[in-house]
Amino acid sequence: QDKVQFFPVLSGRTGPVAPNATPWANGHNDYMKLVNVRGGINGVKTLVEECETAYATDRGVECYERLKGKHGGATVFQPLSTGITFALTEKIPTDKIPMITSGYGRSDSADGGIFKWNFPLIGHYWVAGDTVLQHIANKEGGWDKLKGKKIAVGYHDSPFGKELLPIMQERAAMHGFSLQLLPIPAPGVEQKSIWLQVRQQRPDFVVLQTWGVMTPTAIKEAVATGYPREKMFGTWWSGAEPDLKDVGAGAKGYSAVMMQHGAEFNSPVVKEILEKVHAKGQGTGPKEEVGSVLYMRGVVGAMLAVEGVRAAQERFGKGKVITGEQARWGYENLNLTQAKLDALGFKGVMRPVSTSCQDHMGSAWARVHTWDGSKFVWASDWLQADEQIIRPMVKASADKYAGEKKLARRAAADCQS
Amino acid sequence: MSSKKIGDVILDVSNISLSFGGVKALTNISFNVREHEIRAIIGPNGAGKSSMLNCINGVYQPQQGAITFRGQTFKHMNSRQVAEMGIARTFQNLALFKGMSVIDNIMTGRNLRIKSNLFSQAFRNPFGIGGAEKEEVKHREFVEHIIDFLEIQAYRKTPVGQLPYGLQKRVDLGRALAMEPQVLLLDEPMAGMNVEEKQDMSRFVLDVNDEFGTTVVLIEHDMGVVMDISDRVVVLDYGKKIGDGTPDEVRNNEDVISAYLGTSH
Amino acid sequence: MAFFLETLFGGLMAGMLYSLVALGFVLIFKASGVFNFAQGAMVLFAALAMARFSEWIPQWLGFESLLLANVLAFIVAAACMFVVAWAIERLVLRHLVNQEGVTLLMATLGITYFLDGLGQTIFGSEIYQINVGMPKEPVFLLQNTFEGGILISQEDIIAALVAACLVAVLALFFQKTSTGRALRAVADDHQAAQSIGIPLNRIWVIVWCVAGITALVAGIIWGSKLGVQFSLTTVALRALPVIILGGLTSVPGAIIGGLIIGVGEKLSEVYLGPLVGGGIEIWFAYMLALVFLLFRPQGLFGEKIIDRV
Amino acid sequence: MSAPNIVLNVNGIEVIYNHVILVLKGVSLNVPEGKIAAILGGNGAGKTTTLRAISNLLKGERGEVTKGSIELRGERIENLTPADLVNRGVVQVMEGRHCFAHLTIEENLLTGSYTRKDKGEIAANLDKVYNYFPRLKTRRTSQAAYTSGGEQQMCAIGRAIMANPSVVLLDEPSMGLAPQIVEEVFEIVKDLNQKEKVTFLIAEQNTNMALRYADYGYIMESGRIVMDGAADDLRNNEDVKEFYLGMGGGERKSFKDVKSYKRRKRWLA
Amino acid sequence: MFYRENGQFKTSYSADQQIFPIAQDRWAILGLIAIAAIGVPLLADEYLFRAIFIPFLILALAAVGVNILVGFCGQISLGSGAFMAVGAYMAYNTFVRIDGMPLIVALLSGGFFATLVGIFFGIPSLRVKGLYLAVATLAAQFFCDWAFSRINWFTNNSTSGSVAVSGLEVFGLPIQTPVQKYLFCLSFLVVFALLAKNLVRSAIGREWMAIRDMDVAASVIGIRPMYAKLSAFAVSSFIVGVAGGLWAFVHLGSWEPAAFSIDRSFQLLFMVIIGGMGSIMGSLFGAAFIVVLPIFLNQFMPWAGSLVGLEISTAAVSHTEFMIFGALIVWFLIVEPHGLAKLWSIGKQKLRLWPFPH
Ligand SMILES: Nc1ncnc2c1ncn2[C@@H]1O[C@H](COP(=O)(O)OP(=O)(O)OP(=O)(O)O)[C@@H](O)[C@H]1O
Ligand SMILES: Nc1ncnc2c1ncn2[C@@H]1O[C@H](COP(=O)(O)OP(=O)(O)OP(=O)(O)O)[C@@H](O)[C@H]1O
Ligand SMILES: [Mg+2]
Ligand SMILES: [Mg+2]
Repeated sequence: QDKVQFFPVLSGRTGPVAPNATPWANGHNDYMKLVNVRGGINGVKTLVEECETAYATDRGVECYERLKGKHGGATVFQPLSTGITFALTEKIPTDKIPMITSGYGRSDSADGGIFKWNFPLIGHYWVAGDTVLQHIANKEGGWDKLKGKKIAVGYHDSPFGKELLPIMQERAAMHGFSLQLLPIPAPGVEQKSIWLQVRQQRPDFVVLQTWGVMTPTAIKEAVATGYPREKMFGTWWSGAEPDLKDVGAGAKGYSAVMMQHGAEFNSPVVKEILEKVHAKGQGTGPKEEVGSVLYMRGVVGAMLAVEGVRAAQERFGKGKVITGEQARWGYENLNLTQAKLDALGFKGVMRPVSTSCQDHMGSAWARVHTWDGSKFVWASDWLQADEQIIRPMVKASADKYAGEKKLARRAAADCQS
Repeated sequence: MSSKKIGDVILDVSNISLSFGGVKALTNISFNVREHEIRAIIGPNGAGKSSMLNCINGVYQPQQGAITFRGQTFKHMNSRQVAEMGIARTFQNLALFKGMSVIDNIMTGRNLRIKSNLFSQAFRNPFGIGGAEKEEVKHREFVEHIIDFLEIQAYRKTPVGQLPYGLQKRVDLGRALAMEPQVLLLDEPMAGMNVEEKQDMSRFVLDVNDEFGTTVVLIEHDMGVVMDISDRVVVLDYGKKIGDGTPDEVRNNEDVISAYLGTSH
Repeated sequence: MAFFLETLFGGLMAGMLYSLVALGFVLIFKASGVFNFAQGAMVLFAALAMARFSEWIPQWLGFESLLLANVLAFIVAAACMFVVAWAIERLVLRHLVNQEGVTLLMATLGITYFLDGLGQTIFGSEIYQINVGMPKEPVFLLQNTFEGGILISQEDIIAALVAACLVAVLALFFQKTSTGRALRAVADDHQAAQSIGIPLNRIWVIVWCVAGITALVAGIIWGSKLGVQFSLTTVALRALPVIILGGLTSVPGAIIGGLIIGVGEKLSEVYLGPLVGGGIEIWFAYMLALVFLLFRPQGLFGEKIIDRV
Repeated sequence: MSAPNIVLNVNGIEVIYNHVILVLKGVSLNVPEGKIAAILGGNGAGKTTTLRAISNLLKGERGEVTKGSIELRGERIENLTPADLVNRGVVQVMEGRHCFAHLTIEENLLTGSYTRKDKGEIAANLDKVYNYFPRLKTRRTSQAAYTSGGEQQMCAIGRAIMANPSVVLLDEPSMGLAPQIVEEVFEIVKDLNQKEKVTFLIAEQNTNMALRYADYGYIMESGRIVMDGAADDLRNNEDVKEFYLGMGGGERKSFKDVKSYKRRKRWLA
Repeated sequence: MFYRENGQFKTSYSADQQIFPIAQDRWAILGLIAIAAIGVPLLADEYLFRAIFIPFLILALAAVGVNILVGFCGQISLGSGAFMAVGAYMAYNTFVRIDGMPLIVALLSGGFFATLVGIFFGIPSLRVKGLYLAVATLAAQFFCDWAFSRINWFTNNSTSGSVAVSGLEVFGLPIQTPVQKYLFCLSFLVVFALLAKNLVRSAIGREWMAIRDMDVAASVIGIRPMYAKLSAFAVSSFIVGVAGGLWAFVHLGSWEPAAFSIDRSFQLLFMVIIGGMGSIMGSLFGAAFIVVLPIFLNQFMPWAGSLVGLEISTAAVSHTEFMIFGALIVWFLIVEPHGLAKLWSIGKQKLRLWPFPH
């Protein structure tokens, strides 16, 4: 009997976000297969089992309950839904299972002092918001050029969308630009009135925090109302191939900030997956999708999940199956240097990640890419979210949460466990 | 027989007119009903008989005229007031509560008399706390009397929708009786029955009238029944009153014969 | 002023698109007394079929012409809708003759699930494209009168025209043919209709077919606007206030209702929305319909609800 | 008298509603071509159920024929749809009117001719119905739901005539009709029967009328046929007289004087 | 043979009016409650509790509420999700804004506010009927969806619009473990189902049913449509509101308006129709069907697939689950349009006749 490390997958292959959530799950699973081809995590094989949530919170909770005890216990959950993240945040401390929410979930959970089990590794919404504004400022020639400008924010009317707003408001106050908030009710197939408002107010820029069909619809409506795509910027959930493919040339000029990686068709890890997994007929999804933006996000998610386990093995025993509780330590003590990342095949895809007891994010880099009518091209250099601004926001929000829940900050001793 | 005392006018209908769009269902109808009598309304189909009951009942609001009940005059009343004053009725096209059992249907007739509120009903219990249970039992007893009286014991718990037509008519009557009305309006209670059943039904009507002194207003097409059991008859035709009097008077009224009875009677 | 006109126009166009979906509801309700919640699923199914076949057929047959692909795909998709209608009659409605409205409503919800599952199984759940050559770029009217002109989407205008034609044809069908009369009879009383020899089965296949074609047209227009994906089913929810406002049984009501709702929700969102934080259009549409209903419980053009004792 | 053709032959049918309620317990009857047969019996005897079984309208009531056979001119018809039956000339007038509430009286009548094509014939037929029921003509443009009970009954009968049937199943045609209309209805029945050779099977409570016009009668009680015979014979049967004609001892009893006790029916012994 | 009321003579109307007049039924139901309260906690595992039993109990409670409105009073409502939401958010506000607020009081106050909102949105029912009303109640659904995500007061100014509660306890006992939660919900369900049953078999219940079956006739015998309809809305939304509070507090712990979306309204309506309109028992059947079936299908299919050596992808499972679920709904309706409760009573009736039918 092989030793296996169980990675549950809460997938969203049906329902309103299926086009976007499917590549993520495919990437995640393909990378897990690749890890096994490479010999597992120090010999421990990875095992995935999916449970379909259709992006619905209650189904997500059921899936969590279903999977958490299976195959020797779940290592880590990645719910790929902010709603589910909120619900699971209440449950994981009792179950002692960590949760990775790369690029989504609760921004304040970057504060490991309060959120012991949450890991928004390598980015959360505030990083996305901050970097997209940086990019706009850079293009305009500095933050001072934004003064008096108007930025419209079209956002998914749910915790997912709203989580972006604090950073926008913070920056708006700092730099003297104004915000026009445009909540878009899910699933967002009818946005005419939103875009009429855009047309009326003529904001200088539009930032989209949308997900699923909401994104292409927004871009199409922009086309229909003649809003220039060059002035539209998405966050990293609103700028992948499924969002733009269907709009095609109409979306030319639309940009989105990327959580480090973008579409990485030429990266070593993608080549390795194609060669060692897909070529063997083991691929999860279609070949063409390998390397696309959301696929890569799945790959990166899986890599982080695996590397945490590897780190935990360093402490709890190499080649052993790690419990969720032990894995948590691994995620809290990640130290992925550039060399390590390059060795894993992420050269040019990612920058170093290093977490700590206080910092559960570990890296805040981003880049911006632009749609040229048929594919994405990089449009910016590496950007880093301004820790000076974000860290206090995270702390304040986490403290508020702790206050409501009557939680105490973790003691220094707890960080050693 | 005939020992019963007919009292004063209890219900007086004066100059009622009712029309629907262009259709004049009733024009200037007046008649009265005396306490304790059986008053029949007859007339060809579409004459406006049912509409007349609907006006008395507050289901329709006549455009003109007034209705006096026990000395109080109303331009029009709402159904609730009518029910509270003690006027009950049955319907031509069955209007039972199809999904409910016979007992429940008849129990609804008692609803006006039930005093316990929503909370005591919610917390009703066999231990007699709150009084809802006791009240329920009290009314249930009354209803059982009606059921016995109408001889439908065997169907107590059957959903009325499954009963044959004739029995449904009885339940309809039972529901009206449960209100202990002073005036009972019956809209073709014997339609769709054979002679035997009509005899039963006539007996019920007569018994109610005799024993409880209930005043009855009856619409019926069976002339045998009407002539036998009613004290006075109003005849309507095309919304107009064409005759009013004792059965014998009506039977010999030329207008009535040509409009309704035909020569064979 | 220009903006007001633009919003008004946008509302009218959006309303026309709602009407197209509403029409499917009305048809089936009018003709069989079934409140067909599956209309949304039928729109999705039809659109998926259209999108996929227009992609597959050229591959199978090896030709390039977009026009030919679309025509063939339309035919095949229409055939699919016919099969769906036939199956629904055979497997569902036939066994539910003379049942209450809620039961039938529930059955259509069952059908919704089935179609959603089936459609995605056969055709996949990604975003697909329908390209029938609708112009995407806007045009600007009255540019000399207003600065910037009034923006109008050409796509919407075409959609509105199609909707209008469809309605005209259907209205004629209901009013002028004896089949139309039979359809209305079935809606009133299944059993009585059967007793005088109206073949329920055939009638139902016919209406569901017509509703299926309407769904296909709606699916093509919405699909070419939005892309074809699961969320398309939710346009049905936008069409519901339209039908109760217009009246469940009225074909022209679906249009007028659509226009009122379209204009109402856009104006409210644009002018009232910002005051209260936005996102009010959906409930505003429902509230608007509700207010109308308080004055006319059967909707603006619906048949009077009859209850008599 | 030569034995006439049997159009309808019902053979020992059992009907169960809702899988549990057994209503007909082996009913057999037959209706000869060109005659009028009547089913008589009290409330709940199963008359309506028998007619529904013949016209195949049981399904909608969640009932089914579990035993026996029904034949129309020798052809088994249990599995035909009601529409097929109408095409073969069998039309039922349902108990309790069932007019199409939202359609006008005239539209109601016209739907009756759904199975027919010839416009001229239909128009002629419509005239015929209006002739039979002048009252309908005056109300032709009102929605059926807003007409009086009797008017609806006329409409239902007229609607059936519009299908130009050869066999009509009439369920309680006299219910709710004024006496002279009842008479007229039965005259119409006789008229159609004699002039157009339409066969009738009538379920009726109004025994008196029914036996006056019918050729043959079946008496039903609790789901069984308890007696049958030529109409004249039945009319002279003592029990029938007492229970169905209300004429105990030869004299019509006044409804006022009926006794509260009842004699046992002989056939229930 | 054994399931008979033979020999059980009722000597009083009170005895005849019991909820379960047949002795065997009474014992069966007591046994069932005993198993639910004692047996299940001993046997079931955590997954069953969290993923099946607790949601089942809460949704069954909500379905009881919806059934009062839809099944008993005949007012089809698609706004039940909204009333659940009101219950949840108002219970939350009472709970977090007032210090030391006991949990049960908070939940009941959620129910109370749901009642107010229910009555408000019930007012159109005085004019509007049937399907028109059904669609009109969606106004409540969408309005509440909007209000709870747009108006910050309801979420105690949480930036994300998502709220959470923790540290639940009743009379000093914590409601933490699955078993505790389960028993907590179970007692709510038993109590409310009993109260609801009492209502529907009393005068007010008859008023509701009368209005449902024939409103003109009802008003002629003196039932006020306004009182009957609004009281049905009130009672129904109270129960639904309490269920909403439980769903949020006990089942989810943290929630956003999407937890009470229109899908929830539909789901509740499903339960009522599939279970049996106008039957309290039916609500429980319906809830069991709707909660358990999809989960069962979802797990059964991969297992069945693996038996025949087929690996079924998650998406395919999910789509097939939709199809089977839809087909089963239709199939049940065809077999018995009046729902599982009716099927159950026919079963009992057959059992009563057994072994001598007819
Ligand atoms: N849909 C049904 N479901 C259950 N039982 C039914 C149904 N329809 C009729 N029955 C039962 O079948 C029996 C016969 O009913 P049927 O209507 O055939 O009688 P009938 O002779 O026509 O009576 P009536 O003269 O009152 O019309 C009755 O006892 C009735 O309760
Ligand atoms: N709500 C209504 N709307 C329109 N017309 C109506 C309405 N109610 C009754 N009528 C018309 O008024 C006239 C009288 O009807 P009504 O029902 O009172 O007759 P009736 O005397 O009871 O006849 P029957 O003996 O056939 O029951 C009829 O022509 C009917 O069509
Ligand atoms: Mg009448
Ligand atoms: Mg009958």
